[in-house]
Amino acid sequence: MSPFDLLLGFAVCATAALALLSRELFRAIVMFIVFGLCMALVWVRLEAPDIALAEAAIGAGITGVLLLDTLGYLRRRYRKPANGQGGEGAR
Amino acid sequence: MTVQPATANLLAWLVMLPLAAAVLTMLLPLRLRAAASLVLLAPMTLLALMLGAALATHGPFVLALGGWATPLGIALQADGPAVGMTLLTVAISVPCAIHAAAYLRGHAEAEYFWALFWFLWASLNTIWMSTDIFNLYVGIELLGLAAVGLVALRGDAEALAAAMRYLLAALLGSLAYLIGVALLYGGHGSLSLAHLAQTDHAQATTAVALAAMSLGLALKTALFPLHAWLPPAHGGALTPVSALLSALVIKASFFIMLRLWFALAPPGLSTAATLLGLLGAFAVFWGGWKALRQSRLKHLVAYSTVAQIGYLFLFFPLAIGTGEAAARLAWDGTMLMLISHALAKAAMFLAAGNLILAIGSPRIADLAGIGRYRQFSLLSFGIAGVGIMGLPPSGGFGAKWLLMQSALAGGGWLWVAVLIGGGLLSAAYVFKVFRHAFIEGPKRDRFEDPPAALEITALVLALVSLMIGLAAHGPLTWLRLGTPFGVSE
Amino acid sequence: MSTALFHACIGILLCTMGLFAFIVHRHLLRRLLAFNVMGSGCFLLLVGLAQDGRGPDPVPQALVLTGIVVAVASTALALVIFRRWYRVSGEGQLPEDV
Amino acid sequence: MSRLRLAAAATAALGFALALALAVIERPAAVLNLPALVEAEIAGAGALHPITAVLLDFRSFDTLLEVGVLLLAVIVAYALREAQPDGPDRMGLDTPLLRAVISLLLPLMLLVGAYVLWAGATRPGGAFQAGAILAASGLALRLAGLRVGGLDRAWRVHALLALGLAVFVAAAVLPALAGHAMLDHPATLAKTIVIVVEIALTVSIALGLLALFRLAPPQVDGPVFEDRRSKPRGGA
Repeated sequence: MSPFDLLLGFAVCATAALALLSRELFRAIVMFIVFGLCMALVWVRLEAPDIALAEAAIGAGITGVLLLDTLGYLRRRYRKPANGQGGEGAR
Repeated sequence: MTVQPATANLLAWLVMLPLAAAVLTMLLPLRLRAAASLVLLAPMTLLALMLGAALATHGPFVLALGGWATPLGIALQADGPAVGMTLLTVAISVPCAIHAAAYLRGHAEAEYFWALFWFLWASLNTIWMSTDIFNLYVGIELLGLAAVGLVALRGDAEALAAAMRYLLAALLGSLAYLIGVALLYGGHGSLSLAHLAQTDHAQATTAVALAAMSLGLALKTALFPLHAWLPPAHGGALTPVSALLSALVIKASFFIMLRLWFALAPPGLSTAATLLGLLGAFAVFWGGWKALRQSRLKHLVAYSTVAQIGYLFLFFPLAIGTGEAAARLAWDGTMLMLISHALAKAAMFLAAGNLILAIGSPRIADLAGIGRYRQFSLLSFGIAGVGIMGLPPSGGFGAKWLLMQSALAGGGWLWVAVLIGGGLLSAAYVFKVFRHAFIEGPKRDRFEDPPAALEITALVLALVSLMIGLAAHGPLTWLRLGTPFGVSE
Repeated sequence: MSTALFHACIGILLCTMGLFAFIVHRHLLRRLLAFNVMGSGCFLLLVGLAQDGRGPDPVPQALVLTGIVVAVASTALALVIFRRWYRVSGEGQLPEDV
Repeated sequence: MSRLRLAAAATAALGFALALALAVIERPAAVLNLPALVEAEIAGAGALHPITAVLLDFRSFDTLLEVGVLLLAVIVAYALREAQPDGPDRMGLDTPLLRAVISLLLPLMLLVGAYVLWAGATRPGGAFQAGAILAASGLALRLAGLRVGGLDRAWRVHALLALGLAVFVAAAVLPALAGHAMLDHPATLAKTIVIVVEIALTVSIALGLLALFRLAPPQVDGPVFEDRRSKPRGGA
């Protein structure tokens, strides 16, 4: 185990924590994408280049874009007429 | 036991044919999808019967897929429980498919129902036969997504919320299961149940893995208190879907749990077994009580499923640490309970759907007066109710009788009380429906007339659930083939 | 501690964080994020534990590839159902009681 | 979030972590060495890269079901669109710059996808990664508001979506018809079959991932459409 592993482990945990606990959903999803990229590095360290490739393309890429697109949908669609705020759903 | 490749391949055909049917029903023009599915029911039935015959002549056998023996490859096995469940799946799916073809005629949901139906069947057969813990994981994922899709088919807010809740439960359950797979592979280096069964079980790793997997599977089986997702999903789905879900889908995760406990249970596990039994007991009472309090007919039937799942989990305290005779009785009783509940509950959901079609309302209170005009629908509901209540001569009665004998043999008076109390509660909610049906309400004498196919499928399933109690002895001996409970009397 | 075992422990940590977030949050997007983090942790545990002291093992790596595709299919399906539900209900979370 | 929920979550997570830690610390040394077995048998498998061999030969049944999972998700997405019709799909940012960038990048991405697929036989890469890369390029195409001709024709799209599973099932069944075990390809044909299956899978995976994106209700969306079914059905 090298110091790089320690650093990588820390980065993975930190980005995961931010993805799970950020108040703002947009930031949480962006953090999740960063988390996916860190995971790809972890897979490289575990001598699993196939998974690294798949994680970067599918885990971070496609899942991230799907989540972001859904967030955009929530923000655009839902306007509460009563108080003019964006809805619960989009925060 | 080695058999001819053609015979062994029967196992895989029972998965490949439904998968091919799923592709086919997705590509065919709309009006042909139901017809093609109905035609394909025949070869499916034939394959399952041939598999049954093969088991009867050759005894248990396995198929190494791709010609790669375990632990490198994946093997499917034909033993008593696997073949029994495959046949049960045919017995439920065929009437449900016929029912669905009539029920969905001319509706938008019909468009993709059939593809999902075939995926469901493929995944069920995989789960009954597979001996590989990761293959079982992919199987339950396929099953879970197919079931969620079927629940969502109606597309209104209530169905979508129910599907979402179901999906979250299914996903969490699969992850818990996958953690168990990770621990088992990390500890023993194999994914094959047969190999894992030969390892030393008295270890923390195996115990934690089994606990995580059981937790995930209990969530998918909707064992109390993890049952909250079930009533909206089963109560809110299209009628044939409700029948399939309650009869088969929840049984699949329970079945995997049985397989895992046979292969992996460490010695001295009676505390955990008692805990599962207690949860089952709570499920029986809580589900029965909630069923009694429902105002919508299909939700009543759904809560009845929550209660009946409880009986299945009595298997663990009755069979573990109680001696050979009690364990065998518990196994027989549980298998019979599983089968008769599947048949009776499918019949009950179909009959409930027919009643709802007749009165044009999901509410039990609106049944008033139907006792006079639609005795046929009510009859199917009643016969299914006999099985659910566990009255003779139904399979439900035989199952409870065996479980009670097992409890007496093992000295478990608590479980006897659960069996009797649960029976009384189920009688209460079944009679609640009848009480409303025979009220001479406001002068209503016009009811819709459901198509004959809907009525007949419900009645046939109900009658089978009644008859299975009379003819249970042979099948039960046969269901013990290849299990730790042996074949001898 | 080997590299593999260290990352397996990180996997346990991710699973734990994911489980916590899955129970705590009610917004469906957050629960899906939690599910995905938990899934990644699970995959890490699978490969890390298997490779501890034994070098690369293609079997769990193949399993994880399968798992990733299953996870993305589940997530995408959940998002489709969620968006359909949001369209008719306007809610980001499920009603609490049934 | 309520305090009770927080406490429950913390307890569950803590108990879970402790149990897992215990399981990892106490784990036995595995008796079985599966990697060695893979290495010993790989000459007879359909690919030289061990992971591709595991995915598409030793454990191809898993992969077959997994392709089913993806197709199933797509089917559910189609079914929900039938139950709840969408307004016209008007997605796309359609700026000249984006168009130019994408028309430059697209051939490159297609090339990368093809390379990744081809590489899978001997080194890291394969159908799933290639499919994901192709899906990503499809996404970029849509972001630019471009539409590939013919892809909106439902039947053709359906056929391509189902292609992967259909070819895989056919490849599974053929040996059985010739009297072998299901999925057991003769050594001479194994490599060809793996390649054919992989190409079909790549197409279906790429389209499937793209379809899952496309079948969600579009962001620019008309008013909520009325349920198009008129007659109420039982079962609410």
